[in-house]
Amino acid sequence: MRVEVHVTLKPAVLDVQGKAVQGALHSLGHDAVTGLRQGKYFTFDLGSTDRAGAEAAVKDMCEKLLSNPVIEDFTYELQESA
Amino acid sequence: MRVEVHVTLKPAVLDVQGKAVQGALHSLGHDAVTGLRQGKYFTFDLGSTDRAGAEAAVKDMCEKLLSNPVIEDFTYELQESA
Amino acid sequence: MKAAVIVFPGSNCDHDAVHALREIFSVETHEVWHGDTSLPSDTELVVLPGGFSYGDYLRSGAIARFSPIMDAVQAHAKAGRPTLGICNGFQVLVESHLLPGALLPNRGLKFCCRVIHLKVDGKGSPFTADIGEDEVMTMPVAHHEGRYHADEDTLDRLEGEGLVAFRYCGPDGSRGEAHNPNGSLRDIAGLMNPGGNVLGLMPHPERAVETVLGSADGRRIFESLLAAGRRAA
Amino acid sequence: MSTETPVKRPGEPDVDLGLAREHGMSDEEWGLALEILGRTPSFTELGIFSVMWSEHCSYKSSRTQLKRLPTTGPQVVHGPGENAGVIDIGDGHVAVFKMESHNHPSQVEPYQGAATGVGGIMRDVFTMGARPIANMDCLRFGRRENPRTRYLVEGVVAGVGGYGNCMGVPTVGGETTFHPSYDGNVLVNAFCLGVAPSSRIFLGTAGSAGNQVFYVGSRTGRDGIHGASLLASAEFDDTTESKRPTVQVGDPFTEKLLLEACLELMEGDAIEGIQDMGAAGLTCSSCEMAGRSGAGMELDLDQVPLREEGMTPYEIMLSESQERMLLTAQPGREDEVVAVFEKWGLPVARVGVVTGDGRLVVKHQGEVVADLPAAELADKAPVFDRPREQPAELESRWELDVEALEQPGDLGATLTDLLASPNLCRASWTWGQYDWSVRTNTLSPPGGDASVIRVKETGKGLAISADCNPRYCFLDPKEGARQAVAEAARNLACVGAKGLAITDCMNFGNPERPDIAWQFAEAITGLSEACIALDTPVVSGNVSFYNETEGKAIHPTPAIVMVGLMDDPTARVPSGFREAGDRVVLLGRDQGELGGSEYLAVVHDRECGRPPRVDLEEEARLGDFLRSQADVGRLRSAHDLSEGGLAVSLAECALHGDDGLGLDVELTGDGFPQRDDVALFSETQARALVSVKADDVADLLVAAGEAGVTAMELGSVGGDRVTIRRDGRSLVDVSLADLRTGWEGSLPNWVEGA
Ligand SMILES: Nc1ncnc2c1ncn2[C@@H]1O[C@H](COP(=O)(O)OP(=O)(O)O)[C@@H](O)[C@H]1O
Ligand SMILES: [Mg+2]
Repeated sequence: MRVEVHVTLKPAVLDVQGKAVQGALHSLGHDAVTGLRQGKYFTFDLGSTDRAGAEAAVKDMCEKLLSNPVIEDFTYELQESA
Repeated sequence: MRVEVHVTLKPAVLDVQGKAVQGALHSLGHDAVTGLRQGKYFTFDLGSTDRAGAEAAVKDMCEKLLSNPVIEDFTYELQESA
Repeated sequence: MKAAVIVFPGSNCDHDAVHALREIFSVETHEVWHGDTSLPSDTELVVLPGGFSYGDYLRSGAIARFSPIMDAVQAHAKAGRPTLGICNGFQVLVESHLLPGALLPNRGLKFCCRVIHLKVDGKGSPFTADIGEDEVMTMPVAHHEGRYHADEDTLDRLEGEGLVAFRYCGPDGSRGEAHNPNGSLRDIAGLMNPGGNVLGLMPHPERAVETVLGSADGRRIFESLLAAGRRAA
Repeated sequence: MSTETPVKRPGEPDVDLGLAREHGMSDEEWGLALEILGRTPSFTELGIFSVMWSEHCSYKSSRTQLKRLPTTGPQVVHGPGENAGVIDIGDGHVAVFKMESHNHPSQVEPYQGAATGVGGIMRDVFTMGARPIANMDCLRFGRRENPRTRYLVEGVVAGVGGYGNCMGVPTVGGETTFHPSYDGNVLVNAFCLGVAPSSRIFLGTAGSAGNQVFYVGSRTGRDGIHGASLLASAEFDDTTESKRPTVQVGDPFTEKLLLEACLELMEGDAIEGIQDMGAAGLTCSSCEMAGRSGAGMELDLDQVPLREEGMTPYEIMLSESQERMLLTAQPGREDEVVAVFEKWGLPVARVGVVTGDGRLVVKHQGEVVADLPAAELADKAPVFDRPREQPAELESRWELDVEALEQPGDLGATLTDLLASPNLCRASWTWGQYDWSVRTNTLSPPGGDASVIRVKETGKGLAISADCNPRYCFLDPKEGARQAVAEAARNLACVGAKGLAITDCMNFGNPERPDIAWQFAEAITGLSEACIALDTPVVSGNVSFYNETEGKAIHPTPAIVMVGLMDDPTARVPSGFREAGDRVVLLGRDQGELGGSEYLAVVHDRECGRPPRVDLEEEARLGDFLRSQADVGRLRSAHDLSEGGLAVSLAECALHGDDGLGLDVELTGDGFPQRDDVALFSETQARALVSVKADDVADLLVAAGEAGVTAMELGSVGGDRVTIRRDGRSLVDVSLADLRTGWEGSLPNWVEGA
């Protein structure tokens, strides 16, 4: 099972990095960029092929470690490995 | 236009952070996790609706700022805003 | 000698570089705002100081590279004039492609502030000409992204051309993982360009210019440069 | 005076007693609010009342006690009441400093909680026109065995470093301690010290009518609405989770710009008054600025730079977004203000005007949403003299039968264990993540008795030390508070400095409980006594109540930082031994006090007895003597005795630095307690170890005699072992390397071990 996790700051939480990156893009002439947010992206393999079990495991990882539930949200996707 | 960019370390570059996260997942009991890599994830809006123009702009942003070609690869996706 | 210390938003060792140059070495030193587009006329040395330009957000040095003053810095460097990047300044040099490779988060994934030892290496440069091969220098490092990375071919080429300017070592000059604070490949602490006029290093020589601060070894780099300037004049 | 009744906005709830209670207001407070207004408050007004009268902002439970602290002296320029305390350090300069807690936010989100705590305290200092030159952090965590502790330690330390490092302000010292009473409630107390020319101190006053009010710094978002103020005003329970969305995120980069922009603008005279927006944000800063000057203020919230859409006036007034300031400028100076902040790329907006009617009037979309008397809001908060009672079990805690304790067979092993214990081990894992050398003023890296910072502007030095032993304070809050001040003064004396003043951070449980109120009052008494005796008035401070988890309070923790002056900071005395052959001399006399000691806790797992008694006169004598000997250049090293007593202190002198130097000493005669363990580990105060050249011993002993300080030559420096004998018998004989392994490895191995 191939797993992709996206962790993003909750919408109301100030994204200091995103703010700086957007500012830099503007000064490079890309003024049209708005609402930029920066998040984290994890990819990994999970041996198991039992989808339900894998999903429960990934959810647990996201809640406990990959995201900080106080300020972040997460989404994940599972794919059978090729 | 809604844009999503993924920036990941090139496979040859040691991902210390990814390694540490994977180690932590193992110690939480998720031993089946392998090959974990951590990357960056950006989302933003681009006013323009001209797809070719938008794509050129995003490519420029990725090459110049969002990624460092010495160590990182990037991918992007554009979506018409709803 | 006339020096310019570039002040980026978030630079925080600019004061220290200015203090060292002005007070310790009596060098006429100008603070140059990142938004300016030219250096003071006859600037001989440009210093890109340490700190957290643009908060070190995204990647250290990545945003500062696009500051308006950087065109002038590039021109200065490419004209063969001394350009010194310390810590964040090294990161800016690397992001600007004035030096090859990249600086990644430390091996320990933590900010690391400690006193380290280093030795010169390489083919010699105005910054290192007067420093003996066996001299072990002591000075602080203070950074989160100091792990030098380049692919193997580049590393071989850098070593082959003698462009590794400084390496981490132990108090006795020996090399080993314990002496390398950040996991830098091949213990690289500092790097120069083929002309030897552009130097980037992670340790802070400007914080080691008075014995009362624990070490005055950083003076060796500045003194070497000043002597080279006098020789050239 | 004409006042307007705000209209109810669409979507706002009805304001009544029930809603006031939900805002944490008591029935009396609600009554008082009605009386002050002569009508029912609007929703925004209710929000303003509730935060202004929260414990955090109003100090309603502590004010009467705090008044008892000594706060004046010739050295004091501004005592408590301003953003930070200000003392004269000569040569036309002042030191500006304060300590503040960020406990609850750090418990909820350790990185951001600690980071924003550090950010907040630095703003307090540069608001006054001072450039921050040093930070300290006093950290207290629960037991290492607690599964959450490691996460908290990593997050808090990274957060402290993350913010201070980015600001380019060195973090030069602090405390890292562990105790079960902090298991559900960490303490993060952040200290900042700044320096300014005496002629250029800025106060948080609005000035006179007609002045323009500016908002500068980060945009306002929905961060921390009811965050610091309410979090810090109620204890933790299972609903803590639901308070989570209020976490503020720090942006040290923006604060660095704010620092530089403020200092640049302060070089001119455009600014009339300035106040940072900390807890309770715009509300607190505007009320206080208007209140202090006796003027009023009118704010137009439509001008406030916002980060999010659709924010209500209630949210804008209560937001605790970080890195913001409110300042006033004389009319006609607007352009100067705007130019400087624009240069630094910061939002700047004129958001109002100072009025003469004493009212805080807040407008939004053309309507008045709040119209309140500013001074009353700031000062008329209800004040409680909470009922106090000595805890019934206190005297039983004092019981300690030393004779019944089993003495360890191998005292060398005991010393090794103690040095590797959580509260005595080396904290270099912590400060290794802090940039302690930036600004090139740190004359001694962290790890010594006191940190010495050079002041480039004057050539003099400032020495600072943070201290508090919560175990002593639990067993006797008054004596514990006296001890904190005494130890800080002693630490300063060891480097050769004289304390000038202190700042405090009073961390306690729920003050509505009589035993906690008693602890608080006792601690205030202890601080007062010690500060008077040692001539170190309290110039700033902070109170953090409700540090409880499920009804269990933390140990009383009156943390203090003392700031002292050194004429020649380059002559500072190090705490570690310097050279083999130097002689070791013990100053002070052991009274055989094991109560509340680290030895008792670590080796015998007991927390009982009377804590060591503090003789303030003796402390003063010892301090004077240490300084006199430092002044004549006789001291090669000096280190005080504190937790762990003589043996631990000896070992620390030997281990200090990366190489270290062993020692060989002998305890002889009847100057030591009978039992060997007591002689080694008693924590009697007013003691220090110095090393001097062999030739200087005689002079030192004579001088000590003249000064009325007990002094005894113990042995010599050298070798690679720590050897302590007693009347010919060997008590301890351990290799430095073995001691170092535990002392240095303890913290990192625990944090980073799997
Ligand atoms: N969190 C911390 N940050 C910086 N320095 C620290 C921290 N914790 C401890 N230290 C440093 O470690 C040394 C020992 O601390 P401590 O045992 O509390 O000292 P003392 O007993 O002399 O008051 C001091 O120099 C102190 O400043
Ligand atoms: Mg001490």
